Amino acid sequence: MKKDVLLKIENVNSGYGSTTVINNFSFSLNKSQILCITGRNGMGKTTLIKTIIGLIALRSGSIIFKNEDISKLNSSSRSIKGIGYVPQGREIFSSLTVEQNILMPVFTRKAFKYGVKNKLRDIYNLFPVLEEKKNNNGSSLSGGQQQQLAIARALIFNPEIIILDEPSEGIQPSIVSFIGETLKKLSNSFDTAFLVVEQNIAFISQLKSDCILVNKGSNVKTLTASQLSSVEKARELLSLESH
Amino acid sequence: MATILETQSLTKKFGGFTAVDEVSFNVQQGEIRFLIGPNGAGKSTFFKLIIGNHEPNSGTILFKNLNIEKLKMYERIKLGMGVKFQTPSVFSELTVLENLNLANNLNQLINIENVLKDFSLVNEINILAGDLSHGKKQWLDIALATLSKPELVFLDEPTAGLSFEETEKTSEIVKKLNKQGITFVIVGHDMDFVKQTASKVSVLHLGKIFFEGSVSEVLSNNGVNDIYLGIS
Amino acid sequence: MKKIITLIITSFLSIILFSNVLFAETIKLGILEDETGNFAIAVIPKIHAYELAVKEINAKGGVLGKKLEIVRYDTQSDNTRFQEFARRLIEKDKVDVVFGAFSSASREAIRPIIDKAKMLYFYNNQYEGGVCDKNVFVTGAVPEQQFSTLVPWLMEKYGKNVYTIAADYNFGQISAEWVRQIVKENGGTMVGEEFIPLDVSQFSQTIQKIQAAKPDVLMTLMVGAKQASFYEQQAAAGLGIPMGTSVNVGQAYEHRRFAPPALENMYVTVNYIEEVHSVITSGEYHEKSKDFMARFKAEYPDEPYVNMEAANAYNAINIYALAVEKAGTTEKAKVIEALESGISFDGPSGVVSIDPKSHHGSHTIFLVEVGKGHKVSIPKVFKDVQPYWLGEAGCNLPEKADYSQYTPSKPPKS
Amino acid sequence: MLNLIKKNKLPFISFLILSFFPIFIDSYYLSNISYFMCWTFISLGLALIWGIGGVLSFGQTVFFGLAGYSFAVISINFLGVVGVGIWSVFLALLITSLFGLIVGYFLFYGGIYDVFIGIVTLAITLVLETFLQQTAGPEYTIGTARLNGFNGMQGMPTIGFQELKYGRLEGFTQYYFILTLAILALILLYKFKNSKLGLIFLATKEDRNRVASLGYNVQKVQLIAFVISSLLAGISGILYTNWGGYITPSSMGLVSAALPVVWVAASGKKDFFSVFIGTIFLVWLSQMLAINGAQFAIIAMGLILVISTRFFPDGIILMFKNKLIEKVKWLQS
Amino acid sequence: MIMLFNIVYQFGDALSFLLLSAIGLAVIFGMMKIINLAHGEFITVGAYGTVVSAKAFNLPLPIAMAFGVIITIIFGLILEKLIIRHLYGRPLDSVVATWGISLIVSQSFLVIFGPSLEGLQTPLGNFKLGDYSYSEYRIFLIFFAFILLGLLYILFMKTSFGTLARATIEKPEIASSMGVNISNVYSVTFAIGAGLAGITGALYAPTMTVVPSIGQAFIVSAFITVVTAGASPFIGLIPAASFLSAVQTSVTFYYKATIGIIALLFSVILIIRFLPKGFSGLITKEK
Repeated sequence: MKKDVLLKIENVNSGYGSTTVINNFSFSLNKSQILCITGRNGMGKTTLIKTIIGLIALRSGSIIFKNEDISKLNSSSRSIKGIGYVPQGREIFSSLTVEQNILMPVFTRKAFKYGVKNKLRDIYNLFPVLEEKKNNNGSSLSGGQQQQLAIARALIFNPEIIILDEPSEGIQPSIVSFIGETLKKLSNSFDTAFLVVEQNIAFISQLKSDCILVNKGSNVKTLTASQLSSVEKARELLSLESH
Repeated sequence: MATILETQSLTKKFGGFTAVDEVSFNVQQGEIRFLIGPNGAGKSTFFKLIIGNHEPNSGTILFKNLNIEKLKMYERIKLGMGVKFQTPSVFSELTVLENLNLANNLNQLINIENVLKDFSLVNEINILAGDLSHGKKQWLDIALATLSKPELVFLDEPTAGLSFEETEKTSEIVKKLNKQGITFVIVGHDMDFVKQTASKVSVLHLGKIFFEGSVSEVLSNNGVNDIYLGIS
Repeated sequence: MKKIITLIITSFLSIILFSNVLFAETIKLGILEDETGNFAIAVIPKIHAYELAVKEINAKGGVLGKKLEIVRYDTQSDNTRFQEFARRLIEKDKVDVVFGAFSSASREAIRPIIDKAKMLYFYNNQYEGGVCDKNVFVTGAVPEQQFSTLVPWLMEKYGKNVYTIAADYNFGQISAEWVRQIVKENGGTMVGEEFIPLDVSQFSQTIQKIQAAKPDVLMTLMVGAKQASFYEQQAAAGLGIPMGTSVNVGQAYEHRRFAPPALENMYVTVNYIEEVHSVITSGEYHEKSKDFMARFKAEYPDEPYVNMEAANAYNAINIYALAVEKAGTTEKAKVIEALESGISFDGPSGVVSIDPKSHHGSHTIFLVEVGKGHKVSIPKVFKDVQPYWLGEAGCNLPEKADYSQYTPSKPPKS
Repeated sequence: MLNLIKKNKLPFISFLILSFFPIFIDSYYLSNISYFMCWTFISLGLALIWGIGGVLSFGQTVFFGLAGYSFAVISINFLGVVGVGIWSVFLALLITSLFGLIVGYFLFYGGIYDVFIGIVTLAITLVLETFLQQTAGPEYTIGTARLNGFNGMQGMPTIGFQELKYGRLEGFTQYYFILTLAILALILLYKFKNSKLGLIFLATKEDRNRVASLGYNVQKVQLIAFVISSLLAGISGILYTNWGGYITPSSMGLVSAALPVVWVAASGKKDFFSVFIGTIFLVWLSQMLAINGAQFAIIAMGLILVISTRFFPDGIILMFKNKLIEKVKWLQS
Repeated sequence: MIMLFNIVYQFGDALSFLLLSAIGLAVIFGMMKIINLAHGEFITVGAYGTVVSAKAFNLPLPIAMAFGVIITIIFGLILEKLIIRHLYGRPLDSVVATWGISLIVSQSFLVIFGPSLEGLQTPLGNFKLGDYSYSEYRIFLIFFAFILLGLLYILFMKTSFGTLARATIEKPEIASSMGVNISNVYSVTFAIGAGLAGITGALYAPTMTVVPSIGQAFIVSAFITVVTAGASPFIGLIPAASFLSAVQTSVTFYYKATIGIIALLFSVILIIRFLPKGFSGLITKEK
């Protein structure tokens, strides 16, 4: 283990009602690292993410973020600690303008009021289309623009980690690859770590990151970036043929 | 082969914005036609115009040589169409079986077991559809659209959120149903799925048909690359 | 937590279920009054008056040697409750007589049940008049008693142009009809008439309509708490036209509850209000009212106001007791016969006699003026005012049983 | 039939008990329970469109009132004509369902949904209430029947065969008639729910558009259910009018309009049997509280409603029913 | 000229009544989707708070009004914590609970304060134009209604709190995962709604008969105004209330008040039919 571990998940169990979805799941994520999580549907990827950000209660195990056990905190407190979230399906606030969507997380953080203008400038430089439409309603954006907005909304408060759930879903290929490049750039230049749940192999191999394969709520194997360098090879390694 | 669906100068405006701009489009019987294009190109609007969710501002829609643009959605469906919308919209408070029974809109004798087998839903027959995994919801949704063996089926993003294995399986299902006589028009972004499945691809851009051709023609077209695929 | 709550609810219900107690043989008086809901304000003194009368009669040994016993239900100002409880009184409690109801609608709600069961019923409220029913006796005042005294007096004092605003339902419409007729008989002119739904509580438009018509006298036949808001609003707008009414002051004592000048310059005819003994400083009415008030306040010291319906309720119980005494039985037909023989009771505001033909009572009518600072004066007293109209119009209950309600435009003879 | 009983032991037993009730109770309780049962039909109708189809109508009382008034007007006009008490019921129900058809057509084919349906039906019932309140004058006479404004109508004949000894809907006859009608209504409602039409209607609650995309005329299905529910509300209105010999505009007021919604929601809107029992229970409860609770009756009623929604979101009667079936093995099918 | 002023005065008076009836409900029902049948009782709390404190402590009216509003806010906060917060996302269940609350509140007031309170005098005076006289307080109410609505628009559409509130109500889970303390946002938003209803109660208390059922005078007007205002109540309220009061006052002027009310209800039905998104939909032209 490296010294600068940012997020550490240990033996996590969680689920809905009487069914357990996540079984003794463990992994860790370092500063400015990009880590993918993949696997078939219904295997618990989204449940895992929601457990980490606090939308689903943890049954046992621990979630350590910046050397602090955050598993007892509610989701808003975890967010304040520095966890950003880009939900599946973007979940843009349709009644807010684009700029209000971006700034919304800042309004709950007193400490971030200063310097927010510069941060906003950075974000607009990163995603120029958002500046163009900053006074439009969130609902008026196309899918690809909404995905950029969802990332911008997570970036605004300088979180140490951003968790993305299926960022390529329903997005045209050119924007998917643009988003991939943006994530890499951010992890390099801003030291932001990314945890990406993804099923799009091309996108995974573009990110050049390690990847955890999930099956039935458990961590099956971890593949390194080099193993996933080509799409064909990745496909082979990530397939869960007949168990 | 006969033309099953044809639109002539189909136009839809929202306020000052023209979402679908004089699109003339036709599909032959037996095709698996893909409709791709950038986000906001008008694919979903176009698709909703054909099935009757939106009313066009002008233009005509011919299905089996019948003018259908004045018909309500359910009337068009009864003529022999099937639909799956973008987000999986199965009836979450009904069981899988009840969902399938509901989809049997002509009260035909249908071998439900075969359908369940085709869509890998055999073990979930009495489960509430809301409790299915995302992938199984997608399949159930396609099953609903195709159950009563319509001649033409529209699928909007049938593989969104599916793993590549599930995508392959979906492709097999579509091809199997196609062999049984169902013509497909599929909207989607998943180029893997397109490559595995399509017999012909139409690219929509800014409300117009930008390019039409086979998969390889589309992939090698520079214009399509610029506006959509982004492979440099 | 859920278990505890379930337990509480269950035990609560079982207490309710088994709390009915049996009583020894008495004369049972069923009372249906709105202890809660919209009409509670005017009805609570009425309930106390029933209780006072019963207590006094029982203290004197009861009637025919039997004690009077009240069986009372809270009808919650809800017509369906009246129906439910009228049946309960008749079929389960097997009462000898029913008293009660405030609004005309609630009286009409129970009349079919009363008539079907041939129950004896006393309605003790001022109302729009016209009930000609073999089983029903009315001790409240009716329009001919209140308007034939009030309207001519007002017209003489202030002028002949009259404007009426009235609640848009039976009471208001029929009362307005009476006003119209009396104004015409006395050579006046109706310069306007407006009917207002019971739900209306805002009156700016009404006030301006009145100002446009420039009346000398404004008749305000407004009913309920929402419509009573008119008075504050007309005062705030500075309307300043003398007003006359048959309902306010005497029922819900608005002159006490509203800050002046809301009701200044208001004239009402009532058959009783508690000020009778303090405003009239000597004589018969002073003495009787003072005595009644003293007994009432001894029993209910917190009563905010003893209104005319309290006096009517008090009279009703006493009239019934006299009739039973006279008939020598509580058998309904005999009691009705006794009542039709002309029973009189000397009550808080003088003698009330039952008119055999119409089953309504005669009254002393006090013309009340609400002056500056809501100071009450009584410029005129009308003695022994008869409920003449129904009898003249053709209602003759001892001769011909009837079960209807009539209006001036639809009298019994037509 | 046997199968039906086997599958529904609890309702069957309840109805068995209800049908033997008259042996044990006196005429007052008989008429009082009949009265409680009068209200169950409007609740069942609301449970049909709201519990199954997700359509919350806040103005079912308009059908209640319309049926009551139609029955009163028709039967008074033809007093003395043979069988008036019976065929005027059918005419009144015909008028009510025609009105239900018009309102339903306006709602569903006009594209009105969700809370807007509630407001539109509430507005319609308040219009009728406001109009009827001011019809005291002689000009508001239909044939020989005076509408009589706020004070309400009376003088209609008792439903039934006037000549026969037990031919009129009062006492025993009334009790058994209403009970039979309720059982019939419940069976038909369950039949509807389990039919294809019922399945379609149930599905419209979740996603109308998807149902239409499966080739069904959603509006037509909703309209059919709405007309059935207006008819049921009408049955309540006529039974109530007959019970008290009286109908008044206030049965269409805001308070009256809210009551069925409260009964249905507090009982458990998804289950017809719970709604049937719950309506009887809640009407009885509020009467008992009024008799014994004095000033605190209304407060207690309010508390019960608040607590039941807070702790038993699916309805208190449905919760009890499920608990009972869970505990008593024998009741399970 | 006087006639014109009369028309404006009558119309403005009806308009301000609709606006002030609806203003608290616009937040609680329009935004938060709680079908609050106890809205009238919130107004009652404001009215009683005002009158009781004015009489008991001999407070000047504006201070008593502020007191009434504060009491309503506290009342709203307690209610939110105990009951309402369990009803978010269950709008139809809120019907039963709020109905229960309304029964409890109005009956408790009857038990505690008796059937009626001694009234307050309407503040300010009156002035005359020709044959007509006008209450100055009524004119104040018209202006106040507009100012209050403007402030509310700014609060919910322009401030950071408003952004958080709208975001939380639209997608509570997502807002929470962005760091919003949604339980506080809900409480505060609900309390604002309650407080606004309290303001209505406080403002109308000196002009009406203060009885436990005083709130019932507002409830129907409140619901029809908010519903016809549409999805963005703060944008739609003024046009909705203007249209409805124009219909009501003109019909009442030419016919009578009963027909005015019937016309009002009919126009609500027609607005819902032909403007399914309400008046705010007409303005924002949403797709």
